[in-house]
Amino acid sequence: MIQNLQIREALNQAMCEEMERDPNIFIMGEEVAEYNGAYKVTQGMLEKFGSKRVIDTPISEAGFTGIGIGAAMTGLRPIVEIMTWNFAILAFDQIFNNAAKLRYMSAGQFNCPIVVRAPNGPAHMLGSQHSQALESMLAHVPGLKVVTCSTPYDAKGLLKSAIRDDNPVMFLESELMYSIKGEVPSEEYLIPLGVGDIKREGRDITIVAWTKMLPVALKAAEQLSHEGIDCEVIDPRTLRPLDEELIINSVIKTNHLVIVEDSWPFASVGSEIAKRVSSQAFDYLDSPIININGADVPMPYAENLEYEAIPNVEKVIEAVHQSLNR
Amino acid sequence: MIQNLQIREALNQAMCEEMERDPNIFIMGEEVAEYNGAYKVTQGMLEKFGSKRVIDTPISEAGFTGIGIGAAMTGLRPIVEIMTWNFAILAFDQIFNNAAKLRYMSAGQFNCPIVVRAPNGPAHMLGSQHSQALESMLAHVPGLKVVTCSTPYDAKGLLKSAIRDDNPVMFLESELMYSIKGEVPSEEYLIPLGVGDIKREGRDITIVAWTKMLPVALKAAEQLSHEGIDCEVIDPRTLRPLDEELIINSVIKTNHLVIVEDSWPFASVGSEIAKRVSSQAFDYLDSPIININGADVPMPYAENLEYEAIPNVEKVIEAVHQSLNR
Amino acid sequence: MEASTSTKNISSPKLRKNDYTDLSHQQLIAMYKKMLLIRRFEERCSQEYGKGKISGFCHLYIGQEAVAVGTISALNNKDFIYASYRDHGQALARGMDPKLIMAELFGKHSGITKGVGGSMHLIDSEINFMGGYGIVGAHIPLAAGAAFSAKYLGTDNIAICYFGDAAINQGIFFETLNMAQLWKLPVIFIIENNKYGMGTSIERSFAGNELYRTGKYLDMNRGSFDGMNIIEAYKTMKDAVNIARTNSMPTLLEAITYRFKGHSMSDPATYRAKEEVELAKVNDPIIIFGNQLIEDKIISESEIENFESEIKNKVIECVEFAEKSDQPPLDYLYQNVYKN
Amino acid sequence: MEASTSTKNISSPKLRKNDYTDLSHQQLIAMYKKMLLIRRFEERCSQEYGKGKISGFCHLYIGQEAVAVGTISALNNKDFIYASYRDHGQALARGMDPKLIMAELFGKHSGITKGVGGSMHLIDSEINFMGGYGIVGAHIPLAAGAAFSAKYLGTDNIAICYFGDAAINQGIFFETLNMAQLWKLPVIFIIENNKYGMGTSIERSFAGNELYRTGKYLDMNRGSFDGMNIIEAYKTMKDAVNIARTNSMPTLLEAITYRFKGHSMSDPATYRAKEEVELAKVNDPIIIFGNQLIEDKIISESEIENFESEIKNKVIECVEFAEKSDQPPLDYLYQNVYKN
Ligand SMILES: Cc1ncc(C[n+]2csc(CCOP(=O)(O)OP(=O)(O)O)c2C)c(N)n1
Ligand SMILES: Cc1ncc(C[n+]2csc(CCOP(=O)(O)OP(=O)(O)O)c2C)c(N)n1
Ligand SMILES: [Mg+2]
Ligand SMILES: [Mg+2]
Repeated sequence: MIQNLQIREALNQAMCEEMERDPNIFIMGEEVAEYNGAYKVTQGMLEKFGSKRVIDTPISEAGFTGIGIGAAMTGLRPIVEIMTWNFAILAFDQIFNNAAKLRYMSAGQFNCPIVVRAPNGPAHMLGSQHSQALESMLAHVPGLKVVTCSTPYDAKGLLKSAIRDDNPVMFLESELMYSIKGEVPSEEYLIPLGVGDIKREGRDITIVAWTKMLPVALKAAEQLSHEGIDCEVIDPRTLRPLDEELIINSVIKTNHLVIVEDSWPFASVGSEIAKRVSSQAFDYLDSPIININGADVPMPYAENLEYEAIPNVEKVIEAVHQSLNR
Repeated sequence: MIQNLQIREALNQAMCEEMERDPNIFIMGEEVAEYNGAYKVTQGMLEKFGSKRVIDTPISEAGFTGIGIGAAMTGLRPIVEIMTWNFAILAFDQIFNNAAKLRYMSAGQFNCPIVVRAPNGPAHMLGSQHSQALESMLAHVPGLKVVTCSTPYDAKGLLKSAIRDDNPVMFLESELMYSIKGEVPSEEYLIPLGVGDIKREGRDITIVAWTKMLPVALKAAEQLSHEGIDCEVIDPRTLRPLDEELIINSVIKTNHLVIVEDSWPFASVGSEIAKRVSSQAFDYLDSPIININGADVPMPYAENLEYEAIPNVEKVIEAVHQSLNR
Repeated sequence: MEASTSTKNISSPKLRKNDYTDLSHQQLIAMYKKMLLIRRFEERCSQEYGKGKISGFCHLYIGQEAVAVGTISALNNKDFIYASYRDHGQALARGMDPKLIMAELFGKHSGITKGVGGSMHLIDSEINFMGGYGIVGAHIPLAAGAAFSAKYLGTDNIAICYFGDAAINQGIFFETLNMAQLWKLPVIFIIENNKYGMGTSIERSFAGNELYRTGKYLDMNRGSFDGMNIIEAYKTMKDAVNIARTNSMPTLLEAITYRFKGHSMSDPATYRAKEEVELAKVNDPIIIFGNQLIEDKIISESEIENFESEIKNKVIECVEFAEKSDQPPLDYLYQNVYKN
Repeated sequence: MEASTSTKNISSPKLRKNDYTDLSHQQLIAMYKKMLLIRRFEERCSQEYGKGKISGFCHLYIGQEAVAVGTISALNNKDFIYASYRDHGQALARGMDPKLIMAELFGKHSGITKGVGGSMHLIDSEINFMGGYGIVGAHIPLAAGAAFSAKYLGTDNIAICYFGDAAINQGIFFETLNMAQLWKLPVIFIIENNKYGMGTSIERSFAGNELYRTGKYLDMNRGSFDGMNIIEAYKTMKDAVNIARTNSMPTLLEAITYRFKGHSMSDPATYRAKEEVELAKVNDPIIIFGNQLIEDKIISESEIENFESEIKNKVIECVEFAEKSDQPPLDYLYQNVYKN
């Protein structure tokens, strides 16, 4: 059977199913319990699982993330919701120095099966401190897995896998996508981490995009199809480990690559993809890879400036034209 | 006149000269005063400038970095020494969300003329939590400048410029290089931020490297010269803003590029350089860019593993051979 | 105020209602009008938000007016003020031009930060209003830094930092308290205890009792006051300002207050019982103060009505100004990332 | 111990010197030998460091032995122990195999973490020794997390966290204290107050007085003890363990102790007056305890001599084991980054 779910509902289902399956999974974070989640992703979970397993925390991101890590070392499987990734910077030391390194430092004696999940990237007019896309910093760190989701189907299947994974998984959502609807099977399924997805097949050019940039890329591809340009759109889904084979094979086929991300450009995931493709598909690229990014500025509040700062359909179309020299 | 100074002494001179010039400059950090610096970079400064301007702090990296930022908004020019960049992760929120954004968010009403300086990257057998090269995360953030230094001459000239800069400058040193000696003029000089340096001219291949990887690259270049391979070695010095012109022009000349960094590979400064060069010098590259990195693992303690995890002369030579197909 | 053992002569300000201390009638009236301006300004923000003219996060100050106006009235013009994202009240109390605030909220280039800052980051260097900040607790050390500057430079300015009850659960609060006390910084930390951090009551997030007592282990000057009583706010603050300016020592104050609206415009605030909110509204700081001023014949009811219409017009002007202003030019996107 | 108002019957352990409470002679002797093992082991580390056999940062526990041995003797085998980078003492007290520690310090594959962890990260899951951690203060929440697990899973295990005096200046200490108290976690925080964080005396970094009083505003169970007196350490810990295990409540303890050597092997410790160090050494915890046991006729001087040579041999064995062990194979570099 097929359900029509919002991403927020798909995430909620993923957590509820996993928590029903395994009593050692719990969730904690600011406003996840009595308030039902700042963005309602945890709606109804307190009622379903009780206050032992659905826990409101103080505004102590470093502290409660650390408590989650300690719990993950000692038999539990915490899901830590941070209100947005912007606030997780306060917990970066816990994430980078403890979660990411525990298994390695202990020579495999301890694992850290924790999921830290939060919305990432700019939403709408939230200003500089609340609009950061931080996946590049997270993906820089060995020991972490970094997962994004762009459809309800992916959201559910990936989050379930993330929860079952024995490694610390950083799970990136998007405020503005929580209400996006899509088909989700009622039957259980998992999407393996590290496997990307061809969201649209095409021959002429490869576009790589994730989270909010995926619908932008798909829309651009749709419009470009009317000009007879056939775009392949790849959603890597997991950023670390990256399904580089999928991307490289696509470029070997299309010979052109555009990467769209809403994060800052310098040393970004997009830089990494460009580095790998330009080196590993060196002989297959017919034109320079084009990276489209969020503007290299702190995010402004004003609506027009914010719009200008984020990649949009027009910019993707322009890049495709440039890449194909049309 | 020419002095023969260690990097630590050059840094010390830079700070002392600037503090003599401008009474609003002060330095704070753990053990900078009475202990004369964990790595003796601040040797003698307490005696020279007194406890008002050379200030020992509690182990509160987030707090005292924040205090520095507040002081920088209100007329002072703080130098904040963090014992190593590993510990600055605790202050990343202060650096990313306050220092980097103040000028932008205030529409230019406030500046943040702060220098945060610390040794960066692995030293010798310090293990996972003390051996991180974090320049890629710092350079990701607009609003920050990121500066490295590899010689006593550069160290002094760059630090003086960093202190005079009205923006937050993240200044990266290296424990293992503090004792490296070199020539430093007695006369005052400044090295502008954002300008790279050709540390060795050559025709056949470009090698980009900074901090501890610069001597490695130079040594490799020296050895390769005996085989008749003429390497150009570029030290970007400032990572953000990056002197991309210097690098691209070099690649246009040599048609080959190897990038050496001791940080992790994913979404690194090296990725960024590769992205830019592969796109902007697309028609000039005769072979794929090769990135050499620190191993993509938390740093192990054991001497042999640590050695294996860090780029060395042999690896650079091998990469050059591969790039030139010799 | 609980005295630190080293600081003498700080008495707890249990005021008679009509004890106006050193405040002249003119000052009292100005304070009343400021509170009223904040209230009406915020109500209008709520409307404009509803119309979609204001976007993003918008945190209203309704109910807490006495805290900002009372405490800021005890300051000098050059003192540094730091606030959280809930910063309209302090900005208005300090005298930031309401037109420029409204334009900012509308995302217009005539706004106080040219439209790039928005509601959470009101900043005005002219009046040393050092900004609203969005990361809970993260501006606390900045205020200590400003106090550090003041002391270093030998001025007699002090720094004030406003933050919510829930912010004391951020470690940086404690880190900063310690350094402020250790280095004897002239800074006043004001916890605006409105009982909730978003939907979480302080009892559910903090294991201690009176929040200001967190200063005790440091032997820091500290105290709490009725944040619905502007005179008490003013008097307590006067003492703290005196300690900061004269002795160069920090103080931790707790204002007991309440926010009458949701956490932000997007919060229906269903986590609070209607009765609780109604009960709190009995202590409406503006009504209390207005009644007191009338009772003490400092203003008349008709004067209050005049203020109402004066302020109403002022707020309408703000909206008109904001409406007719332009958005920032697109190339402003790249301005001010760096100073050259 | 200062009692929380809600926890009764916790008395301050002012002991007569020869009050051994429930400890049998056998246990007392074992405790003495553990302290001696730590001392001799650390002295040998110092030598091997001098020879270049041990590298990196190496923080010795000399002078603080009574804290680790006394407190850990009050624990069950399954309780979780977290330590800072200064972790040799706790590891040995808990019963980690000294051969495997020495091999680890030598960077050998036979080490307790195969040579990848080193001195600062001794970890042994077999004995729930959860690790030494290198970022000051950052392991404090991990211990609370382990306590959270114990409670969640309904075991009666508790968690212990050791850290230095200077670590209380990290905000995460306060964040964790609050949540531990709020959630009633069975965790014991032990501040090892050896008076210095590297070269900075606690007076120069912390504005408060007794460190354990930081727990007061939370009404947390708390106390301090003479960390040079192993019996006092044991007794105080017993009370705290009882509170944690029976009532599931946290306790904050402060051990007053001293490190006889520099902060790490690379610190000449010139910031302390010779007299200060000499004075502290008068309270050598091993000598004090040894004399007491002799006085009380629990051991004889000749037995102590036997222990000395037994332990000396043991330490030599450790070094021989470490010496003859191999470095990790090169491909081990890539092991254990992820669990598959
Ligand atoms: C570090 C951080 N975590 C979470 C948030 C989201 N958030 C914004 S305000 C708030 C509640 C703060 O409550 P309080 O400090 O009491 O201030 P009030 O809003 O009541 O004025 C939260 C959780 C944030 N902005 N920053
Ligand atoms: C966050 C952080 N800052 C700085 C350091 C460097 N450092 C290591 S130990 C230490 C002193 C800690 O003193 P204390 O907590 O009293 O413990 P002790 O060494 O006395 O046992 C410092 C500053 C660090 N490891 N982590
Ligand atoms: Mg509040
Ligand atoms: Mg200490």
